[in-house]
Amino acid sequence: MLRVFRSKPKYVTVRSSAQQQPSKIDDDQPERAKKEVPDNLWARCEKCSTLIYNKEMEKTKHVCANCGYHFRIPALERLRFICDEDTYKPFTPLVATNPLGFPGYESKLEQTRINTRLDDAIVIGTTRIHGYATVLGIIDFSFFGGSMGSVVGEQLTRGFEYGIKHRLPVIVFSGGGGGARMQEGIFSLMQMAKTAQAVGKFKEAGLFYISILTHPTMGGIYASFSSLGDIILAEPNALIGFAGPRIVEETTRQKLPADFQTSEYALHNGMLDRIVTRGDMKDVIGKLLSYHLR
Amino acid sequence: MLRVFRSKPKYVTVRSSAQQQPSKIDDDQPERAKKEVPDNLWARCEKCSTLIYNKEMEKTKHVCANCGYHFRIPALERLRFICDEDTYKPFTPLVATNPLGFPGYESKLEQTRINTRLDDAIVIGTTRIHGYATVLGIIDFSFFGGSMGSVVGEQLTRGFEYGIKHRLPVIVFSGGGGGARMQEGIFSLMQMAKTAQAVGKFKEAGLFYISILTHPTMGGIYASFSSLGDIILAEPNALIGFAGPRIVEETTRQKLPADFQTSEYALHNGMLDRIVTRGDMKDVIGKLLSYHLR
Amino acid sequence: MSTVFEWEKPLVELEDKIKELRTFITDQGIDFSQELTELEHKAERLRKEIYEKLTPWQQVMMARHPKRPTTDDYVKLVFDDFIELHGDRTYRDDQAIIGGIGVFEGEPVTIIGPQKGRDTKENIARNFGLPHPEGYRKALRLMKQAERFHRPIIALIDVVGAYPGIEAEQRGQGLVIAECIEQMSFLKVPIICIITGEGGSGGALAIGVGDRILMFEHAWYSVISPEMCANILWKDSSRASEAASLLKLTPTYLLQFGIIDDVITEPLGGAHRDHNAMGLQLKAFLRRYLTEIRKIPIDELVAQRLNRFRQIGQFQERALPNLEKDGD
Amino acid sequence: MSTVFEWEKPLVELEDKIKELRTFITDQGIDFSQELTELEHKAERLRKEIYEKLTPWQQVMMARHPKRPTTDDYVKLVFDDFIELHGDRTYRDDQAIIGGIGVFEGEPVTIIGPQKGRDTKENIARNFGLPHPEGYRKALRLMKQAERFHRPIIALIDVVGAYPGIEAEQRGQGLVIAECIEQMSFLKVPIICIITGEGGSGGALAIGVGDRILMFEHAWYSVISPEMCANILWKDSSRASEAASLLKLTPTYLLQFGIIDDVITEPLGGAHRDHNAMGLQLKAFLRRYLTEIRKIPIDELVAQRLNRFRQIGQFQERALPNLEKDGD
Ligand SMILES: [Zn+2]
Ligand SMILES: [Zn+2]
Repeated sequence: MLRVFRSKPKYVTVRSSAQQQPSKIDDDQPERAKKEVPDNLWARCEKCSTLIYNKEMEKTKHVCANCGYHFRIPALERLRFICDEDTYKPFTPLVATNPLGFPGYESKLEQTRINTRLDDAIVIGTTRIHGYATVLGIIDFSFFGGSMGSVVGEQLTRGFEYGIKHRLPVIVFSGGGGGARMQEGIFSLMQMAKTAQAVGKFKEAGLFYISILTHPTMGGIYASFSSLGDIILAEPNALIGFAGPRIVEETTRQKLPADFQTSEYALHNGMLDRIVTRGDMKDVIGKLLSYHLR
Repeated sequence: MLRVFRSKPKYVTVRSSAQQQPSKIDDDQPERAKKEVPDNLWARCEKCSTLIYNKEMEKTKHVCANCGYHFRIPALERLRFICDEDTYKPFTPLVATNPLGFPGYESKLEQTRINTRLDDAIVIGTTRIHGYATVLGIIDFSFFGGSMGSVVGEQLTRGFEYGIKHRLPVIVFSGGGGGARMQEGIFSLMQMAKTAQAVGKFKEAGLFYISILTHPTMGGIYASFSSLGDIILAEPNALIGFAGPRIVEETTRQKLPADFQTSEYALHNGMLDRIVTRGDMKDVIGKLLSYHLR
Repeated sequence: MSTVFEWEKPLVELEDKIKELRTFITDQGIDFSQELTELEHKAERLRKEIYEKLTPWQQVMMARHPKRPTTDDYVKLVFDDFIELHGDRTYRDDQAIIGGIGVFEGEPVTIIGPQKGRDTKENIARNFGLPHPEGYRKALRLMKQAERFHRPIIALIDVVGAYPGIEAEQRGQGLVIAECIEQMSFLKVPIICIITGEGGSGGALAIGVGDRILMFEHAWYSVISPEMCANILWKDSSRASEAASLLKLTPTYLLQFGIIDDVITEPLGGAHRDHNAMGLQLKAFLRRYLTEIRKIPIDELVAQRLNRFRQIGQFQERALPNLEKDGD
Repeated sequence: MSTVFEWEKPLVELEDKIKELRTFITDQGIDFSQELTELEHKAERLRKEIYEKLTPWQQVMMARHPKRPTTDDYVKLVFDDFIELHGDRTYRDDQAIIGGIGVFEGEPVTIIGPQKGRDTKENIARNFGLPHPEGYRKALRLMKQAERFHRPIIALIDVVGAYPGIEAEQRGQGLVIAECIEQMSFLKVPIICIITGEGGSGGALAIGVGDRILMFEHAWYSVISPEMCANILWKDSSRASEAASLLKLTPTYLLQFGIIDDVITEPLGGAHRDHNAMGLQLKAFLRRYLTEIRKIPIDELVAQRLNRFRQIGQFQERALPNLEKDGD
C-alpha cells in the first residue's frame, strides 16, 4: 500500500465564520493554501459553526455531521475515499518550470512542494473503483489554489491519452480557485485548449468521462476539461463558476443571490447532472461505471 | 409564363384597427381566410391605419409605404416577388382526403379550393432565383389558416427529396396560423415528424435550406420544418411562436409583452438569423444562395 | 378532482356493498357466501360493461386519473436501478421532464419522460408536467448521451402539451420541439416510445419518435387536446367530450391508422387500480419489443424508423392542374 | 478617455507645430520649407522612438485606443460583402459578438468576433464588447454552420474577457467557453484567428483555437488582464503597468513562445491612425495564410491544429517520486 494512505489527514481551514455561503475564493488566489492548519484537534464547521473533533472527521470523510457541510480535503485524502485499496498507481511526476521568468515563482513552487508534499496541483494515476479500472485525477487546492499550469494541463492530457490507449474511463475531481496559474501566463491559458482537446479526442474514442466538481471549481478549470464530462457531478455547496464572486460583485455592483455559484445553483440552472455527497460518491461512481463499461 | 403571374393580387384583410401589434391569430383557426376581401379599391394599414390605394400596393409588394407594415399576401403573389420570370414549375398537385371522417371537412375543402383557387395550403415547385435553381415552397394562409395536413406534409417532403435528388437548395416560406390541420387529427401531427425528418435527410446530403417565416408562423408549422432552416429569416412584424397568444394569456393570466411573439422578439431572443423586408427578400435570398452554391 | 368518475359510480357502489357484506360476514359469522358470489359476478359484468365501452372522453378522463401511475412510478416498477440526471447544460433543470439511466433486465437504458406531480406542491415544482424548452433540451441531451454509449432509449410519454407560457415562448418552445423531433429521428440506438397517459400535440411528439410506439389502453394521443379543439370548433371548451370523439384519439383508432404498434392493456378499471400489475404488464411489453428491435442492425432500424413516418399521410393526386385551368 | 496618450504628447505637439507652420506658409507665402523638412524629420524620429519602444502597458493602452478600428470596421475594410447572422437559437442574440458570412477575394468565409461600441449608446447595446454565454453559443453555431458548408472561419478577436455578470454565470459562462474551445478544435474547416486588439483570458480563447493565430502589432493576449493580475498580486489595480510587464503579453513574446504564428504590423502610431492602411495590411495577411492553409488536406490540418496545442507547456519530470521519499 502506498504511504499516502497512511498520511495524516490535514484540515484545510479552521475558521469561526458562521456564514451560510461557501467561503469566498479570491480570483487566481494561490495564497489561500497557507491558511491550512494541519494539526488542530478541533475543526469548526464553516457553515453551522459546530466544533468537530478531528478524529470524528475521518469517519465522516470530513463532512459536518450536523449540517452536511463538506470540508475541503487534500487530494491524497480523497484518493483514500475513492480508490479500491492498494490499486492506485501514480503517473510519472512532473514539476513546473518558470516559462515567463515570473519573479519569485520558482522559490514559491519549491516552498509549496515542501509544504504540501505534492509535485503540483494534481494527483493523477490509475486505480480501481469498485473493481473497475480507471484513470483518476484530483486537483488539490492547497497547491497554488488548485490552478492549472503546464503540469496540470500535461498530466490531465496524459490521463486522457492513457485512457484512450488502454480503453479506460477517466474520472477527474476539480477544485481550483481561480483556474489559471497566473505565474505561467499564456502557457496556463493554453492548457485550457490542450485539456479540452484531450477530452474531445477521448470522447471521439467512445470512452466515458466523469467530471466531479468540488469546492471551488472556478475560472479556467471550470471553463475547460471540468465542464466537458459525459456526466458532471458536484459535491454539495461547492463554489462553481467562471468569474469569481468578488469580480462579479465589483463589475455589476449588484447584490449576489444568496446561493450564487453554489452546486445547488448550478444544478438548478441545468449545469450539473447531480449533486452527490462525499459519503455516496464512490458508490455513485461505481454505478455509473457499471452502466458504461459493458 | 404561368397564368398565376397574371392573376390579380388579392388583399388579405381590410381592417380599421390601428393596433401596434400584429393581428392576433386564433389558435388553429382556419376561418380567418374568409375575411379576405378580394376586390377593394383601398386597403387600410393594420398598423398605422393609413389608407392605401390598391394599385400602389402592387408597387410596394403590399407593404405600407408609411410604416412598413407587411400585409399578408397569397402564395401565388409571393411567387411573383421571388421567382425569376417564367421559371416556376409546380409539383404534381395533391389534394386532401378525410382520414378521420371529420364532419364537414370534405365540403369545406371543396369550398376553400374554389375560393382560393389552391389545391391545399402550399404552393410548391421548382424555380430560379437570381439565376439559382431551387425548390420553393410557400404556405398560403387563406387555405385553412395555412395549416399542415397530409398534403402540406407530403409536398414539403417531396420538395426536400427533390432537392436531394437534384442537389438543389430548398426555400420555404411559412405562414400557418395554428400549424396543425385539426380535421386531419393525428395525421396532421405526424406531418411534423415527416417534414422534420425530410429536412434531416436533406441536411445529411449537405444541402442548403432557407426557412422564411411570415405572418403568422405558429404551432406545428413553427415546431417542425420551419425551425430547422440552415438560415432562418423572417418578415418584419410577423407573429412567430408555438402556442397562440390567446392561449398563453389564458394559461398564464399574465399580460403579454407588447412585442410578444413578433419577429423582432424572436430575433432578440436568438431564434432568427435576420429580419428581411419583403422588398429586400429576393436579393437576400440570392446572396445567400450565392454563398452556398459554389 | 374526484377519484371516482360519474360513470363508475354504479360499480363503486356495488363494490362498496360487497365490502360491507364481507365485513358483515366476518363480524357476524353468518353465511352469505351465495349472495356474495352473485354480487361479485354482477360487479364483474358491470366492470366489463363500463370499462370496455368507454367513450373517447371517458378515455381522456381515465388518462388523467389523479391516482394513475406517473412516470417515476413506472421507473420504480419496471427498472432495477435508476440514476436521475439533470439539466439541459444551457439554462435550467426542468422538473417537468425527468431522465436518467436505468437498468432493464440487466442492461442499461436511458429513460426520459414528462413527470406530473402527485400533490399541489409537487405539481408546482413540476409545472403540472408541462415542459419548458429546457425540459426538451434535457431530454435531447440525455438521448444523445444514450446514443454515444449505445444505450436503448425508453420514452414514457404523459403530457397534455408543451407549456404555453411567456418564458417558454421566449426561449423557443417551437424551435426546440422541432430540434427534438429531427434529432431523435436519426439517433443510432433503438427507441421505444410509450404513451402511458396523455399524448398531447407537439409536446408529446417531441419525444415520441421511435422504432416502436406503444400506447396504454386508457391513454390518448392527439394533434390537439379535446378542450382546445372544442374551443376552436364551437368556442366552447365544455364540449370537449364531442371533440374527443371527432379526434379519434384512442389506441383502437391509432392502431388502425398505423400510428402506433400495439396497445398495452391495463388492469380492469385502469392502471390506477393496480400499479404493480400495470408495472408487470409494461415490463412484459418492453421486454418483448426491446428484444425484437435489438436484433435489427442499427442502420436498418433507423431507416425503418424514418420510413415509418415517411408513409404517414392520406392524400390524392389531382388530375388537372388548377392553375392552367382556372387562371383568368 | 483622451485619444492622446501621455507618452505621445511630445509627438502630438510637434505634429501640431508642423501643421501650424504649413498653415502659416500657405497663408503668408513665406518660405519655411527647410524648417519644415527639419521638423518633419524630427517627428519621424520621434515617432519611431515612441512606437517602436512601447512598454507592455503602453501596448495595452494602444490596443484599447478609442479610435482603434473595431471588428465591424475590419469586416467592412477587408471583405467584399457581408451578411450578419444573429442569435444562438437558444436564448438571446448577444450583440457583444457579431458573426456572419462574408466574401473574401471571391470566396465565402464565416466571420465571427466580439464587437465593442464606438459610443456610449452602442457600448451599452453591446455590453462594452463583453460577451454573455449566448454570444459564444452564437459563435459556435455559426462556426458549425461554416463547417457544414466547408467555409473557412475568420475569428477577429478583441475582447477583455467574457462578461463577469450574474446572469452570465447563471447561464453557464464557464461551460459554454469550454464547449466552444473543444468544438472549435475539431472543426473540419480552415480557421484563422487574429487578435486585433485585446485578447483577454478564456473569453478570447473561446474563439481562439485555429490553424493560424496571428496578432496585431499593438495587441495583447494574456491569461489575465494586467489590472486583475495587479489586483491579485498587490491588491492594487493601479499597478497594472507592472503586471503587464510580468505577463509577457505582447506579440513579440508570444511569437517567441510559439503561441502565435505571425505579427501583423500596424501603421506607425497604431491602427487608429490609418484604418484603410490597416485594412489592407490585414487583407494581405489573411490572403497569405488562407492560401497557405487551404492547401493542406483538412484532416491533416485538424491534426496539426490539435498537435499545436498538445505541444504547449513547459515542465520537467521529477526524478524521484515524492510520496515514497517523504511519506511519514
Ligand atoms: Zn456544520
Ligand atoms: Zn402603415
